[in-house]
Formats: sequence, structure tokens, C-alpha cells
Amino acid sequence: MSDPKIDGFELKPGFRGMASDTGSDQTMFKGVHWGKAMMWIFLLSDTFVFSCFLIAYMKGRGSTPVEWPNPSEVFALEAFGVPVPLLLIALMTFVLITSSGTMALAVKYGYEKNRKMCGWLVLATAIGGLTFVGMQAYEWSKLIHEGVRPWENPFGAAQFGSFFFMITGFHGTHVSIGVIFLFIYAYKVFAGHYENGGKRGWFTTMKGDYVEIEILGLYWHFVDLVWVFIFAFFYLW
Amino acid sequence: MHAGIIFFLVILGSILFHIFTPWYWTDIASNWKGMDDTITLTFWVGGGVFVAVCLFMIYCVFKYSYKEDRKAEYKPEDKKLEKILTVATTLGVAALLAPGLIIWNQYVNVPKNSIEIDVMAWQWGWQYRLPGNDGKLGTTKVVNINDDNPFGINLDDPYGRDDIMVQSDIINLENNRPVKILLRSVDVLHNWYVPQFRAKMDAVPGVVTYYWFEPNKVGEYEVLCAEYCGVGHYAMRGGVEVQDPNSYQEWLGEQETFSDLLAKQNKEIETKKVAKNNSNIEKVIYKEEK
Amino acid sequence: MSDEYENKSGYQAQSSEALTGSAGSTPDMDYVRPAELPEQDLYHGHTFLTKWVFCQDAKVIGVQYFLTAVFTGIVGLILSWLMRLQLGFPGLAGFITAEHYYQFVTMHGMIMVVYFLTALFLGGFGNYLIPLMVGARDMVFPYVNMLSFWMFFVAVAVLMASFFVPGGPTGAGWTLYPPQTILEGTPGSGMGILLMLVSLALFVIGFTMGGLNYMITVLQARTRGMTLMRMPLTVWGIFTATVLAMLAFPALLVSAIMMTLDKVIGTSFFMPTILKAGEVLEYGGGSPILFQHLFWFFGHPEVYIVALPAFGIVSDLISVHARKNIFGYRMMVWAIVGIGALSFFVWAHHMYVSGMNPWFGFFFATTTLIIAVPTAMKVYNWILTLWRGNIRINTVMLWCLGFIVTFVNGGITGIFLGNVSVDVPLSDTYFVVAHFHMVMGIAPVMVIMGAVYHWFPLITGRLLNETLGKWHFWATFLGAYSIYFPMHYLGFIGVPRRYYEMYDSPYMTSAVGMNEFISLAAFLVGAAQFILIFNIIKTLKTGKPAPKNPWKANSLEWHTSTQPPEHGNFGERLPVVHRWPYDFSVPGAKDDFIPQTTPPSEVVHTKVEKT
Amino acid sequence: MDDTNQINEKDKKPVESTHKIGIYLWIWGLLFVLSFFSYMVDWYQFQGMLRWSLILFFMFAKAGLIMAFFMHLFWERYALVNVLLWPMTAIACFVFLMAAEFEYTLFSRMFYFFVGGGA
Repeated sequence: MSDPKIDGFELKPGFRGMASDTGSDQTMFKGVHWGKAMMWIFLLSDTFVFSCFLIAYMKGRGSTPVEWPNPSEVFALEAFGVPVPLLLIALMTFVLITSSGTMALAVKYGYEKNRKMCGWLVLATAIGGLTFVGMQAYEWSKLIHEGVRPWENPFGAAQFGSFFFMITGFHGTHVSIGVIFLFIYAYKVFAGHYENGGKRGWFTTMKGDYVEIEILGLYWHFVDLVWVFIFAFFYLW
Repeated sequence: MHAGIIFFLVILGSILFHIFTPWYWTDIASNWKGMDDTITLTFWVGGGVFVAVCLFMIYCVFKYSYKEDRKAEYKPEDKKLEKILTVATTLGVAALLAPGLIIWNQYVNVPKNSIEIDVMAWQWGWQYRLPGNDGKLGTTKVVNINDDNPFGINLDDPYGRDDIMVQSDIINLENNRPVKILLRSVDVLHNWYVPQFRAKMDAVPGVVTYYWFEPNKVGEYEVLCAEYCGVGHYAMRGGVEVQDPNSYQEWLGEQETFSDLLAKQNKEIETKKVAKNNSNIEKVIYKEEK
Repeated sequence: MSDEYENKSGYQAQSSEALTGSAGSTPDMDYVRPAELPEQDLYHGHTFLTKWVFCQDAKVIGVQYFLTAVFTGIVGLILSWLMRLQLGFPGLAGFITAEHYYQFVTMHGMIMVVYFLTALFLGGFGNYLIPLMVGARDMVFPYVNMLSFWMFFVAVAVLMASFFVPGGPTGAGWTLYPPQTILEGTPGSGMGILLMLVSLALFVIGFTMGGLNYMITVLQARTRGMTLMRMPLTVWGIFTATVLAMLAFPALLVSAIMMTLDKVIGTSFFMPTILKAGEVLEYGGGSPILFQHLFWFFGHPEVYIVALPAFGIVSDLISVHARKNIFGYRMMVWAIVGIGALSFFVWAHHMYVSGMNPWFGFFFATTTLIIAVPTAMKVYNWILTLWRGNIRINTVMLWCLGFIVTFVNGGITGIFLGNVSVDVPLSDTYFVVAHFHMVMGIAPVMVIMGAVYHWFPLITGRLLNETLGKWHFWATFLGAYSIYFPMHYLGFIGVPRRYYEMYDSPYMTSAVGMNEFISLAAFLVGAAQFILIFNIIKTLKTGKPAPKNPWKANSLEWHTSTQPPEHGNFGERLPVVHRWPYDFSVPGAKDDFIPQTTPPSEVVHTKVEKT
Repeated sequence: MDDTNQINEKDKKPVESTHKIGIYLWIWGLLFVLSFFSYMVDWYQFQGMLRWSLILFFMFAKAGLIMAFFMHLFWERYALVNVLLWPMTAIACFVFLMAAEFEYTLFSRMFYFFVGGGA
């Protein structure tokens, strides 16, 4: 396979490619759209935000001498009269992964300029995200009903409630923002803002392009990624 | 030209200031002379580098200031010189780091024969607790603290009963006997700091922190708070009196233990009960008279 | 032939031998491969509002950032005057109570570090210089860039509002250590601290928008021929600082969020059981040290966020005004990147006596002192750039020399404080205050001043008055040095910092004379800054117009179609870059400088070593 | 403007060729399977090191799949991948040190604040 080229520049593979990309002029990330590079760097920064939250949680949970509630009991749900541990969480994970899959396909069809498929898949992702937020709201209300508050909880260490509401809340905020944007972009896809060279935005110079769907996709997968970590550290620990 | 001269005078002034300064360390009164020595070492190495760099800069200013007909040298890189400088700096830094780490190792490892002292800090004051005959301090909790139990000792902890309580901001220490300072705070951050001992550590609410030193000069010293703890920070003082063993034992004997305090309180409670009964009786009498 | 050339030009900077050897005087010699991306489509404002207020031109945004930051800086300066008034002459100004004093300390620290220096270097110089220096039309996302400034503006407004709320601004020290910060009794523990936290969060959000722009502009929007290793060190410094900020501010954001929750809804992230005025508060189980870790995980990179742009800018200024290439450019770049990377592994050297796990001391002392090596290399390279140069002793160069003296001084005292057991007697004393003011207060300010004198003709088209500039420099430098050099000795005798007054200890009262002297020097230094303001006003009114490229510099910002540059920076065509920006005094060249845009065919007979 | 000639459409996005749908479906399926396994870790109440290593294994496997394929990192050039992954060393350092820190804090609390701890 011959290496692809950007006019006058040979794209070498692997680490040699890294060296030559870094040493080249104009762009370091060859062929990466500005917006996509920006989203990646933003996600890197956001990773640090979530890492700091989770590190704080680790420190808080690890250093409290009071007993930490057992998540598999706290988050159990009655199904057909039997308490199933972590049932709701499992469903939430299922929903989020489903939406991540539809998003990945939306990106694929976006690049193939398949307007219909792309639009429907983005819409499906948005609905998946909305379901997730709804389930989280249910989970919150259930816990609050059981007496768990950010400042106290009947099952043990008070920090349990604090970290739970803060971290899932912050993640939920990310999901909600994502859902809003998913709906907007679903509209934009259907309205054809990315067709025929793109539509120029208001008060700006940006022109629409299907790459925006990939950028949105990056954000959405990141939200899913964070959930993987929250699931492991919050519900399974 | 005048620029170079003024810069030179600044460097000269700095050196002279250091030589003639009336402000320098208080006389050390603990075993941490190693810290002073490391500072001195760092001072001479660092000061030497500072003076050398600045003098070289001043030399350049004199020698190479702008002339229309001269051209600067064109030499983007000098690998060899850079390598030499890197290696030399690395060695210098390592030489400064090594003694620092060695002393830190001593600082965090407390000698076995040291006596533990519980230093309790609050806004804005200090009090101290020494282990009693069993040589162990009782465990404590902030929620236990009240007028009857000023240190918050856990009542069901057997080690706590004979603890010696010094409800004063002045503590006496035995000369040449290492002490392990256990710091705790009931509200905000504090720091028990005696400049003459060099050592310090923050008192953090929610945990107990420690450090140790060995006082080696008899005398009275002032304790300062060295971590910002609110508007009274600057006035949060305490005291240390380092004594020879005999006077120290004498002082120790005069101090109250926790069980003494409890006993006294029990007595007080009984007398209070009696007084209460009496007042009830009086009330009854008063009513009847009416 | 051309294929072979392409392979080489794609990777790494070429040595001149390869170039002259292969090309001679064929037209291929000036070949730079074509643009990868189409030209940026700019949004040109037409109304006053879109042209000057909600402007999307990075240069205007840079000036907006600059002016806002300078405004906060003046507020910080006045606060420092009030503090020195109290410390030097206690009781003279009766209205400065202990509460007020601590509020001044806190606001002075926070304003100077975050809202003045960070915003000025990254928002101000970053916005103005990055697109110009890398040869871009503008930042990659001008709209987001504009939002970034206005977010910063709101953050400043919220911060300033805290002066006027009941209870006043927070007085918990700029480090905002809990439990102190949110406990009743601390000045400004009500609205003051909340506004501070909100303002910080807004700052972080605003900065993230700007920082993404700076990073992507440097990485993805350079002009043809501009490799990373041909960028001026100014861009390297600002770029690396931006990377640090993007990764460090999250920790600040997280700690601000957690502290807000502690304050508002009573969680106990940082709050252990606390006995206050005989009553046990509702808190329990939290860890104050966790906050310190989070704070310094942000706070130490923050130090370099301020220092690295200063390093970069001063390198350029020294090189231009010494008419000599910067010595060891590669080393300088790697030092900047290395310092930046290492700065994430050293944070707890601020916490040696905080009561953290004592074994951390070994790790952090080692990593901290490793940083001393690249930093020292930078200092060597600055003075080696002066060596055998042809140094113009003008105002700009004076500021650079002042920077070297103060920075080396502050750097050396940093070795004291980084070395764990040496830090024990000195931490929390005036030694620390003197150290960080010298190294990240005075030294960066020296660079800022030098940069103002250097780039003023670019921004306004007029040269600042040299005589006033020299007076300004000497008053500032000598004054600042005499504030902070003696202050180290206050630390040696053991005076703790953040003391409202020196109180009655004999060794502290021995330094009363010194404190008075320091205060007088501080008043002088503050007042001297008004020389600059006067100079700027006078120059704008009556100053002589600057010739194009008055300093005979090489980098792209001086080679725009108009000076000051217009929106879009480079007129009709983007420049094509053929060399690094440090080709000064090249043997055989006609002038003593070769601009970056000069193609090799025009300087065939010179001995250019790098491209 | 002729020397800043635009690149023809074919070369513009050399690395963004679309991928076959099969790969997405595969990864999608794998993610469900891995999530199911990590749920099973809790269901069967594994404890101790086994639990931890399983949790972490499934977590990193899922995260890796999402990043590599859904976020296209597998197909990105190393310049981008490295820029994104190296900063994680700072996080790793932070995690390890905070793990040491919480053990120390917990020890201090158990030792000095709980009866019998000081013995």
C-alpha cells in the first residue's frame, strides 16, 4: 500500500510519520479539520476535569473511616419482586452504549453524505441520550426518596451522597448538553445545512460540513467513555 | 555604560548587604543544624551562580554594547558548551539535593525514645497533652470536646485516663530529649512553629500530623502560628520552656491528669446536685411563705 | 530532483549544506510546498459594535484582554500599596483592620496571578502575537475567541463585584485553603467567596475557549514553510503555557465546584468535623489536604503558565536587541517543553509542611530540582546570546537585563524552597513571599514592560519615549529589587508571612526599619508605573511615527503589509517562510538581519546555518 | 492567489476514508459483551484483587474500544494519538500519589481517632 500524500507532503506511517508530521510546516495533525482538532483538545481538557473528580472521589472514599455503602445494594432495583443488583445501572449502560453505536454509524453515513441515514441516526442517538437522562433522573429521585442527600445518607459515609450526586450530576450535565446539540444537529442534517458546500452560520465565518457530525460524535463517545469509568469506580468498586 | 555600572552596584550591594546584615537566623536551639548547614551550602552555591551569571551579563554589557561598525557573532549552536553546562548544572543540583533528602529522611523517621506531645490548636490558641505513666496518649475526637473534656479524649479509651493535660499555651520540654509533636486542629489549619527549632508542620483538622526535634538549649521560646488561620493569625502565640531534666520532672509532677480532672468534675457535679436540691427546698419554702 | 527535495523539506529543518549543495541557484531553491488548507474566510465587522466591541479580530481581542488585565493589575497594585502601608507603618491608616488587610492580601494574590499575569500573557500577547507570528490570518475560530474575551470580562466584573457585597471580598488567602475559606468568621466567607469561586469558574471556561484557539492556531494554521522549529520562542512559550493551562485549569475548576458545594449545600468534601465557638458544625469526614492537592495540581503549572511566555518573549527581545541569534534555539525549545511537562509532577512541593504523606517529600524534591536544570540552561543561553553580540542598550534591553537579574535571583531561592528539608524552616515565612515575587512577579513584569516598549510601535505605529522609558525602568528595577532582596532576610529570621502586623516578638520587631524601607520602596515602584501610562498618553498624542520594522527584527509580525497590521494581518498574500526568525548578523549578508520571508535565492552568498 | 493553490478534493482528506459498517457492528457487539461481563463481576460478587483486576480490565477494554474505533483514534495519525495520550501520565501520577495519600490519611484517622487504634 502506498502512503497517501497531501500535495507535496508524504504521509509516512507510524512513529516515522509522527516525526515527519511534527516537523512539517502548516499543520501538525495532517488532514484533521480545525474543529475536530479543537474538540479533541477540549476532550483532553475535559478528561482532566473528570479525572480530578474521580481522583477526589478515590481520596474521599479511601480516607473515610466510616463504612461506605455497598453500591450493589443501594442501586438494586426490584424486578418481578426480586431485588436485582445494579439493574437500573445496567440498563443505563445498555442505553448509552446503544446510542454510542448509533452515533458511530451516523458519523459513517455523514461522511458518505447519506443525508437521510445520518439524520435518522443522529436523532436516534438523541433519543437514546434523552432516555439515559430520564433514567438518571429516576435514579436520583429514588435515592433522594430513600433519604440520600448530598450532605448525608442513611447507609454510611456522608461523602457517598456528595460524590454520587456531584459526579453523576456533572456527567448528566454533559449528556444533557449533548442531547440538546444532537437535536440541533439532527435538524441541521435534515435541513441540508451540510449539502452543497455548506451553509454559513450567523455572525461567523464557519460553513457547515459533515465533519461537524464527527466532531459531535467525538463528544458523544467521550460522554460514553466517562460513563465506563464512572460505572467501574462508582458502581462496581 | 551607566547601565552596566548600576547593575554592578546592585550586585555589589547585594553582597555587602549579606555580609553586614543585622538580620539573620536566630540561634538554633534544636538538633536540626543539618538544615542550617544545607541552607548555607545552597546559599553559597546558589549565591555564587547568581553573582557569576550577573557579572558575566555585566561584562557582556560593557564589552559588546552597540557599535555601528561591529557585527555580532553568528553561531546558532554550540553543542559542546551546552553539554558541559548541562552536566555541570545537573551535578550541582544533585549535590544540593542529596543532603536535603538525607535530612528529610531523618525528619520523617522519629527516634524511638522520643516523647509524644499532643498539640491541639484552635482559633486562636494552643494547648498540650502529654502521655501519663503508660507512655501512651489516648485517642481523641473533636465531637467529645467540651468544658469537662477539653481535649476531646475518648472516655472509653483506657490509655486516655492518665494523660497529662496542660491547659495553657506554654509547654515545658526536657532538654536533650527528642519530642514527637503530634498536631491536630479543631477548626482550621494552623502551624506550630518555633523559629529557633527550625522545624514546623501544619495542624490539619481531620487528621493528625507530626514532626520531631530535640531541643538542646535551655530557655524560653515563642511559638508562632505559621499557617494562615483567620484574622487572629498574627497574634496566635504560644510558648515553650526548655528545662533541664530535674526542673522538668518537677513541673511534670504539678500537672493535672485527665482522671484528676474527671474526679474533680464528679465532685463538682455532686455539689451541684446538692445545691440544686437546696434551691428546690428554698423554692418550696418560699412558696409556702407566700 | 523535485521529488527528492520534497522528501527532505517535509521532514525537519534542513542544513544549509544540503540546500546549497543540491540547489545552487535553480528556481527550486525557494520552493515551499503549496498550502494544505484554503484561505480562512474572515468575518469583517461593519458597525461599531462588531468592529470594536464584539470584534472577532484577534488583534483587537488581544488589546481588549490587555487593557482589562491592566485594569485589574492596577487594582492589585493599589491593594499592595495598602498592604505595605499597614506593614511598614502599622496604625497609620486606621481603616485597615485585620479583616481588611487579609482581604487585600487575598485579592492582591488572586488578581495578580490569574487575572493580571495569566490573562495578559495568554489573552493579551497570545491573541495579538500568535496569528501574526505564525503567519495566520486570524485565530482559527474568531467567534469563539471573541466569546473568550467576554467571558473573561464577566469574570473580572464578578470578581470586582465582590468588593461591594456585604462582608466584602474573601480574605482566605489566595490559595483559598479550606476549612478556613468557607467558615464563618473569615472575612468574606459569605458572598465574597462565592463570587470568587464563580469568577474563577467563568475564567476557566473563558480561558478554555481562548486556549483551544491558541493551540489549534499554532498546531494547524501556520503559514507555508513555518515549521514548529521555525517559530519564534515567543510563540513556543505562549503555546506551551496554553497547553499547561488547558490541563491545569480543570483541577481548579473541580476544586472550585467542590468548594462551592461545601459552602452552599453543606457537603463535606474538604470539611472535617469542626468545632467552632464551642459548637460542632454539620460537616464531617472531609479532607482539607485534598483541596491543597487539587489546588496545587493547578497551581504549580500556573506558575509556569506565567513564566513560560515570559521566557519566550524575553528570548526574542534579547535576540533582536543584541543583534545576535538566540543561542541554542533547540535547547531553548526543549527546555520550554520539558519545563512544561515536568511542571505536572512537582505540585506538592508547595505542601512539604502541609501534613501530607511525608514520603512524598522525596519524590517531589527530586522532580522539583530536576526542573532546575532546563531552567538554568535557559539562563545560560540568554547570557550566551548577549556574549559576542552587538547589544543595543535601549529601554527594551534594559528590561531584559533586569529580567535576567531578578529571575536568576528568584530561581536560586527556588532551589532553597524546592529542596524539601531546606524548605522546612523557610516555608510560610517572608522568604517564600520574596521568592515568588521575585521569580513570578517582578521577572514576568519586567518582560511585560520590555514587550510593551518593543511592540508598541507595531500596535500603534509610534515609538515610546526612550528617556521616560529609562526612568521608568530604573525606578521599577531598583525599587523592586530593594523591596524583595531584603525581604529574604525577614524570612531567614523567621517572620511568618500573612501577618497583619509584626507584633511583639523581639526578632520581628528588630526588622521594623527594614519594613518601613520596603514599604517606601513599594510606594515608589507603584508610582513609577504611572510614568509608563504618561508615556503612552504622550506618545499617542505627540509621539513620532515609527518607521516600518523599527527594531530590524526578522519575525513575521514586522513584515505585514501595513503597520499596524489590519484585519487579516498580511494583506493579499500570506507570507511564505524560509528560515528561522533569528538570522541576525549573518556573515556575508547585506543587512544585519534576514527576515523570515527572505527566500534563500536572495541570500545565496551568506553563511546561513539553519533554515 | 495561484501559489496557494487549493488541493483537489481527492487529496483533501487522505485519512478520513469511511470504514465498512461491519467493523462498527463488531465493536458495538463487543461493547455489549464486555459490559455484560463487568456486570457479572458484581453479580457473582467476586472480591479482592480478582474483582479489581476484572473491573479494571473490562473498563480499559471498553474505553480502548470506544476510543480506538468509535472515536477513530485507531485510524488517526500518531501525531494526534500521542498528543492525546501522553498527558495521561500526569493523571496516572496523580492517581498513584493520591492512592498513597488516602492510605496515609485513613491510617492517621484510625490510629488517632478510634479507640484501640493507638494501642
